[in-house]
Amino acid sequence: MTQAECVECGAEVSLHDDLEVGEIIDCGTCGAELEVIDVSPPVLDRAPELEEDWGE
Amino acid sequence: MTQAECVECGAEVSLHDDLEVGEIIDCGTCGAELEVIDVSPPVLDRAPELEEDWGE
Amino acid sequence: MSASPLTASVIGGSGFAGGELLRLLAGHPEFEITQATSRSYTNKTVGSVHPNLRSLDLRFSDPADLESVDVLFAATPHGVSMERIDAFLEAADTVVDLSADFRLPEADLYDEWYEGHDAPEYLERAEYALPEINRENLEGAELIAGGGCNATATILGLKPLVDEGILGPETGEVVVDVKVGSSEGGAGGGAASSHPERSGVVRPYAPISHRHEAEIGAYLGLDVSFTVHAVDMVRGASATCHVFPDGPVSKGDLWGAYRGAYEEEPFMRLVSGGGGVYRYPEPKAVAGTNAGEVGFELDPSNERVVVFSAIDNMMKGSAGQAVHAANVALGFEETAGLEFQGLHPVGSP
Amino acid sequence: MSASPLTASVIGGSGFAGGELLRLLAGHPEFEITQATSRSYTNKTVGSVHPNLRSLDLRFSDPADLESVDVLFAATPHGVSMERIDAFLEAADTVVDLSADFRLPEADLYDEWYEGHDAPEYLERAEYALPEINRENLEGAELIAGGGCNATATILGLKPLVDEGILGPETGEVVVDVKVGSSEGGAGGGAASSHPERSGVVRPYAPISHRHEAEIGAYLGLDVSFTVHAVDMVRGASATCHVFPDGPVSKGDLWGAYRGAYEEEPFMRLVSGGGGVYRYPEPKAVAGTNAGEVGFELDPSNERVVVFSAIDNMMKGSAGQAVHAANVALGFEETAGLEFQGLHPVGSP
Amino acid sequence: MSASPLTASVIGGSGFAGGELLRLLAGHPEFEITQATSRSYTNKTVGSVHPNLRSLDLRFSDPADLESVDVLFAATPHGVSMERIDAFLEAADTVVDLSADFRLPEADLYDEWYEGHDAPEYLERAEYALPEINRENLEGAELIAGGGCNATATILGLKPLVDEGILGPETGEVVVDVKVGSSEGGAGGGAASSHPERSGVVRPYAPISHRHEAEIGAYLGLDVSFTVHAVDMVRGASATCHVFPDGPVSKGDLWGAYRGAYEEEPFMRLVSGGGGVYRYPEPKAVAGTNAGEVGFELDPSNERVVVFSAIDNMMKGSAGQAVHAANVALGFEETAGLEFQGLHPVGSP
Amino acid sequence: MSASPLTASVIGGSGFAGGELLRLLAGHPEFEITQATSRSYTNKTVGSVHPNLRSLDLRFSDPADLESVDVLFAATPHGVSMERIDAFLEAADTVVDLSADFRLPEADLYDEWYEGHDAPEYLERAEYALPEINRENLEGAELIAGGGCNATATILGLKPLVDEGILGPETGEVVVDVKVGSSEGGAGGGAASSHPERSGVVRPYAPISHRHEAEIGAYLGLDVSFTVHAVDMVRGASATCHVFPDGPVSKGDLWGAYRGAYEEEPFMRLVSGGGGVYRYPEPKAVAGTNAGEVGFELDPSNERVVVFSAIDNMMKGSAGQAVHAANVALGFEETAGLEFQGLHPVGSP
Ligand SMILES: NC(=O)c1ccc[n+]([C@@H]2O[C@H](COP(=O)([O-])OP(=O)(O)OC[C@H]3O[C@@H](n4cnc5c(N)ncnc54)[C@H](OP(=O)(O)O)[C@@H]3O)[C@@H](O)[C@H]2O)c1
Ligand SMILES: NC(=O)c1ccc[n+]([C@@H]2O[C@H](COP(=O)([O-])OP(=O)(O)OC[C@H]3O[C@@H](n4cnc5c(N)ncnc54)[C@H](OP(=O)(O)O)[C@@H]3O)[C@@H](O)[C@H]2O)c1
Ligand SMILES: NC(=O)c1ccc[n+]([C@@H]2O[C@H](COP(=O)([O-])OP(=O)(O)OC[C@H]3O[C@@H](n4cnc5c(N)ncnc54)[C@H](OP(=O)(O)O)[C@@H]3O)[C@@H](O)[C@H]2O)c1
Ligand SMILES: NC(=O)c1ccc[n+]([C@@H]2O[C@H](COP(=O)([O-])OP(=O)(O)OC[C@H]3O[C@@H](n4cnc5c(N)ncnc54)[C@H](OP(=O)(O)O)[C@@H]3O)[C@@H](O)[C@H]2O)c1
Ligand SMILES: [Zn+2]
Ligand SMILES: [Zn+2]
Repeated sequence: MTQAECVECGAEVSLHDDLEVGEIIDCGTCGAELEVIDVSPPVLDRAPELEEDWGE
Repeated sequence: MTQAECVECGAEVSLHDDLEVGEIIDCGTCGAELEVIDVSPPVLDRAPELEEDWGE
Repeated sequence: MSASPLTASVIGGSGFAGGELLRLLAGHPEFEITQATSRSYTNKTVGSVHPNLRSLDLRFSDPADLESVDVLFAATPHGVSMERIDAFLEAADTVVDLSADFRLPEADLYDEWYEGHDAPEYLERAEYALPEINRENLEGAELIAGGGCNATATILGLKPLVDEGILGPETGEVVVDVKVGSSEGGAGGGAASSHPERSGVVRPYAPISHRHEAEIGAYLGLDVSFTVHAVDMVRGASATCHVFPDGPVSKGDLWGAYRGAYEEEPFMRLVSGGGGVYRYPEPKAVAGTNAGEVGFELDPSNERVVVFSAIDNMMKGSAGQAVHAANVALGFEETAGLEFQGLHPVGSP
Repeated sequence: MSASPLTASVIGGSGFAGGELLRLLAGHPEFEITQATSRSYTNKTVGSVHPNLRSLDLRFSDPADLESVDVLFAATPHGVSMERIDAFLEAADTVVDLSADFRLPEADLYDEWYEGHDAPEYLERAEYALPEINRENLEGAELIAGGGCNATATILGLKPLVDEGILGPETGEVVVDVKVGSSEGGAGGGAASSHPERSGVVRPYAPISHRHEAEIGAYLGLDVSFTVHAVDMVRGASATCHVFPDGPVSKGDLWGAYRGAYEEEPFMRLVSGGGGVYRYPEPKAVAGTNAGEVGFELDPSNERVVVFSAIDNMMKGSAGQAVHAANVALGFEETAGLEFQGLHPVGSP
Repeated sequence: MSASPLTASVIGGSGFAGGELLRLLAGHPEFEITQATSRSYTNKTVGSVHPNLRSLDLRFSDPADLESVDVLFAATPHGVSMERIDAFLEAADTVVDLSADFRLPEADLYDEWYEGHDAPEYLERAEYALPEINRENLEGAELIAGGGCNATATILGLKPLVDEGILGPETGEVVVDVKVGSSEGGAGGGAASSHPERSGVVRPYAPISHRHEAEIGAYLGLDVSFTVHAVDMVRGASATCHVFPDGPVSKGDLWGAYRGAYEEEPFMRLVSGGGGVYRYPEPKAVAGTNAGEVGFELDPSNERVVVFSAIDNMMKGSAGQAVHAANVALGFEETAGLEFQGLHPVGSP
Repeated sequence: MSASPLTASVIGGSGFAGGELLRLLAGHPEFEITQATSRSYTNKTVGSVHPNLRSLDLRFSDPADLESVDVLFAATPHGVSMERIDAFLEAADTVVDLSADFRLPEADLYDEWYEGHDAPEYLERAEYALPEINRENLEGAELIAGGGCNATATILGLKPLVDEGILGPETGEVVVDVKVGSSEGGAGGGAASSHPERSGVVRPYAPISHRHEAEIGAYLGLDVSFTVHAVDMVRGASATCHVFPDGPVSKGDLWGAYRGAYEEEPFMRLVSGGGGVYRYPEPKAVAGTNAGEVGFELDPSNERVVVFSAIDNMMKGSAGQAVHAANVALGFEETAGLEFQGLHPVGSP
């Protein structure tokens, strides 16, 4: 299992094997939603904010 | 405004003018969902139960 | 509104039922409040106890000093009114008592279910306050006895079946399973009604032998199997009655019974099936109002009728019922002062 | 009551604010309801959605077919009214919009805080609905824009300090910590507002950048540090404002400011200290009513003023405010249709 | 702990019952979690859905890709397991299914109460998960079917009476009045389970014909009159059973029946009378635990036995029962992973 | 587990914090309970007060008769321990006091914030119980002083900022707005904590001058603007801290500060943003556990840092913290007896 650094909080994020570009995973430390920008080596970026109406 | 009898509870249900066959309205007394079977004269029948999962 | 409103007093005005009476009377076109009593809060403003009544310009006075009024409402614990009934009737032309003191028609029943009665001679002068079952006798009544809240919910649910002969003393078991809110216990609750202990409960608080069985017996002629649970709401009483009629009964029979009984009643609503979220009676749909919701379902598997009934115990179950009865007794519009329709959405009132 | 009531319609009548409007208009002496719209419940009874309105003899109609009325109330999500404003103003002499669409005075602010504006030409014709800060301009207004509920609570709490010069744009940080109930999210909540997930929360739901900051900025002239928490109630918004005045301020100054501002206001109550259980503003004391409670405390240790403000978001925070504004605009009694005093005891309304 | 723990997977790991299974398995000395599936949250951390499991280093995977494990727990909606049962049994030595798919002993019953069955050949291989009534058959079982939560509460309450012959198919009506929390509906609730609509309810949600009647019939041999109410809690199921025995029964008989049945049971508690606040079974006393509380009262007036039974639907009513059954099936300590004692005070868990 | 567990007693075992201690100690591998005291329930079973502990075979004894134990936990009201501290230290090698009696480092502070101190000579021997800020001094400590729950929430939220120099005594106002559950008031609440009055509240209960300010001042070196609200939950304390750093600060700085402080801490969780329902700390996500959740957001508009912190007041805020400190003091595994992960879904615990 490879690792990448979370762009939000800096923690290590473990990545599964069949990672694909565009996939969204969450950081286990800060919960940030991260988009897979590249796979070899893996690069993560903050996923575009879901303009989810979160209860207001 | 015309009236019809609710098949569930027997109360009078007032019907709007542009009533159409197949429309579903609810009885104001018992709340039953009623299907418009005919329009002149208006005939109502119990609407097929929505198998709505109502919270279980 | 009449030219000059009647004067009214509330004995036990610092309690829950008393506060509700004050709210209703303050908004009632035919009444003006003369006196609200409390021993613990004498001279304090009514608003210091009941925050919704902050704009009411009234202070509590001592219940020992009764003023002369047209109507006296007593919302004191069981036992107080039977002791002071002479003084009450001297101070007022009409007395409406919300306690159990004059609810039961015979002294024997007080011996059986309570600790006897101090003034049994008044029992036959008293009229049961529920207009849906006693309207004709309320007109002109001088002593009115408010029903118990659980009894009220049960009686409203079952009366139409009794009247139609679907249910009677010979019918077999009637199970009444009640769920009530914490205001039923009054303002002076103990440890069991502290917030940490009382929150989130489904707690059997009267598994058997609840005193309201006496009232139900007296006014429906039925012995019911009665169990009350405390649940996490402040206002509300909900009775689920499981009835097993002797002979076959159809949904049409049931609708006939309930529509016949309640179609003309200003406060009764039939709620039974239909779509949406609110398909059967439930307390939060009537919270703050004097409405009673009744509905039913017919269980084809075992010929059971399940009747649901929901009221706000502070309203239809006590203060609202009292004002409704007073309206009938005094010839006012029945809904006077009781027009509030309730809220949607609403949480756990 | 006037000889002939005005006709009114409610667009978005199946929503939470729309349902509250229907309740208020049905009990209002000067209005009769002509139309309530819903796309999802067209032809269904209003009572099938709002169980408290079961006795209202009215069915939802399609919002595409607007009837001509005296007053149109729109309680639709942000964006709908700005698209249909021409049609609304054609159908009615007076339009009261509860959404954010006409709340902000300038189009720029919509670019900054929302996704721009479709009909900016109406912005200067619109009047902010809160009579406590805009009464004079409401008289005769044709387009009225209801305030946001959190903004309303905050503005009511801070306005007296601003007016007295105790607080101003130069003052330094003002922290506004808000707690709100679940009805604020409207009838169409998602996963976060399901009962299992939403029960019992103290959940930061808008830690920063809440859009109501724009309104507060526009009407108080202040940038506030604004954070909103969801708590376990259905109705209610409570704002705690922490203010650090530049110079020394006394309790006397504060009482002067608040009494001066609100003593004559029919819906405002000052609640600050005193004895008993209810010593400061709290939402359940105003639930179901159009009242706003405001109170304060002065922290001697650091010259902080803590201001508390509590409203029912469905009433003073939306539908009640709208009716109040309409009363002012049309020259009715300000409290017409808004007399309900609230309940005590009451749980979590 | 054994030298090497067994591997386990949870199908439907993002649901309420699945999350509870993950919590229990993560703390279980004999298991390690290999896989948790979800279609909607594939690749997300388990903690992003279940905040109590943030420290679990596990991501959801697709239920289409089953890994080989010792024990597979399925917590999917009714219908999923009966379709995938072959794949499940291929992937795992032991399958514990929490849905209704294998609960009923005969295919006929699925025709009557559900929409038939896809894999009826497995019905007789399946063992009902409740150790209190089926312990001996669970040992070594390969397919285990978790009971329904309302059925579990009812069966635990009535079984001792049936075993002692106090209650039987000939006895006459048994009324079972159930009160349940909102987690019973699972994570995907609709409008009726939104916080504003679901808060504060006492709502009849299954007045008649609830499917759990089938299970009760199958395992107790009784037709019961069954009505379920939604109340304002998230976890918990409480059944009040009103029983009318044919002949006279004493409190001694009842204590004998209940003590005989449950004295040795590790998770059953008799709670009946006594002093203090908690005198009868109630859900909040067992919240978060695998305990079942049972108690009773004898109504002298009409020879009624009232039986109260309370469980946490997420535990004894689903995930806890499943783990308990797995413990029995695999020869582990019965209480392994299920030691949590619950909380006091606790609100509305 | 050690060969022979240590003996422990709980003084004030019938209270809320005492009951929680009993629960934790009963499940702790290194302790066995010798004594639990109560004056009001002497000789009653522990389970008669704490229904979750019905299976504990223990009765309350009189606090006047202290038995000799290894560790004595005192969970009595403020003032009791300072009077009996000699007796406590004579009866036990280690004393863990949960009250405020030994929390503050200097006698002066007791004069300022309380009514002075009876045994000031012990103040410098006492160690503050929060391992996250005082771990090194706890090892081998003989007198441990549990922190206040609101102070604990605040200190956990702000400590990392202080340690990194982002926040200090010169920084300017820090507003701490706290929301707490009803168990904070202990088992003996009065009228304000009755269920009808306390349900559904957002009630300012300590607008200013809360005593926990003294603790925060002592351990963070900061004067904070502190306001506490009662909300409708039983367990939980949530602090929202509004901080205005002097210089610019980035999200990276903040993550650095918080990860640095808490990444290795067994009970601390960073929860900040992300998707799903639970994006920031909230009490129900930690209910029943010793976890502390901390998170933050940076307000770009005014350089405000908002810090959220959530604990269970009965656990991390009192009994859990005490056991954690004892584990550190005695060299046990830090998480021993504190492994419970909490529940999802869960209502209002
Ligand atoms: N709560 C309900 O749902 C409900 C429903 C139906 C009927 N009721 C009946 O209504 C009555 C009041 O109930 P509640 O719930 O309002 O109780 P509550 O909140 O305890 O109020 C009792 C009131 O009576 C006063 N009081 C007590 N003892 C008195 C005495 N010896 N002489 C004069 N005043 C006395 C109390 O004030 P001071 O102590 O300050 O004088 C208080 O104002 C009861 O009889 C009850 O059965 C209540
Ligand atoms: N809730 C509050 O506390 C509060 C406070 C202040 C202001 N407000 C404002 O009041 C407005 C309504 O809020 P709410 O909470 O009542 O929301 P809601 O419960 O979601 O109701 C929205 C209503 O608008 C209707 N609707 C939605 N889209 C529509 C469209 N495109 N055209 C016509 N009708 C449409 C909906 O019915 P159909 O989908 O069936 O047509 C429904 O009746 C919002 O603008 C909100 O910001 C609410
Ligand atoms: N809740 C209770 O109190 C309780 C009590 C006793 C028994 N049960 C039983 O336990 C089961 C789960 O109940 P719940 O309350 O946990 O429901 P839930 O919260 O709705 O969870 C259902 C789970 O199944 C997954 N799922 C749904 N359809 C699926 C499919 N076709 N294939 C694979 N996975 C699927 C869902 O995740 P994705 O959609 O992301 O895949 C989710 O993880 C039900 O059978 C229920 O009857 C529940
Ligand atoms: N609740 C919280 O969230 C929390 C958080 C942090 C710290 N604390 C601290 O923990 C302590 C206990 O709080 P609590 O909430 O558990 O209070 P509580 O529920 O009122 O319990 C107090 C306990 O002390 C006993 N007690 C009272 N006076 C006593 C005396 N003079 N001598 C011996 N025992 C006495 C009581 O039992 P009897 O009266 O039967 O003897 C009871 O067992 C307090 O100091 C509190 O500040 C509590
Ligand atoms: Zn991260
Ligand atoms: Zn009908």
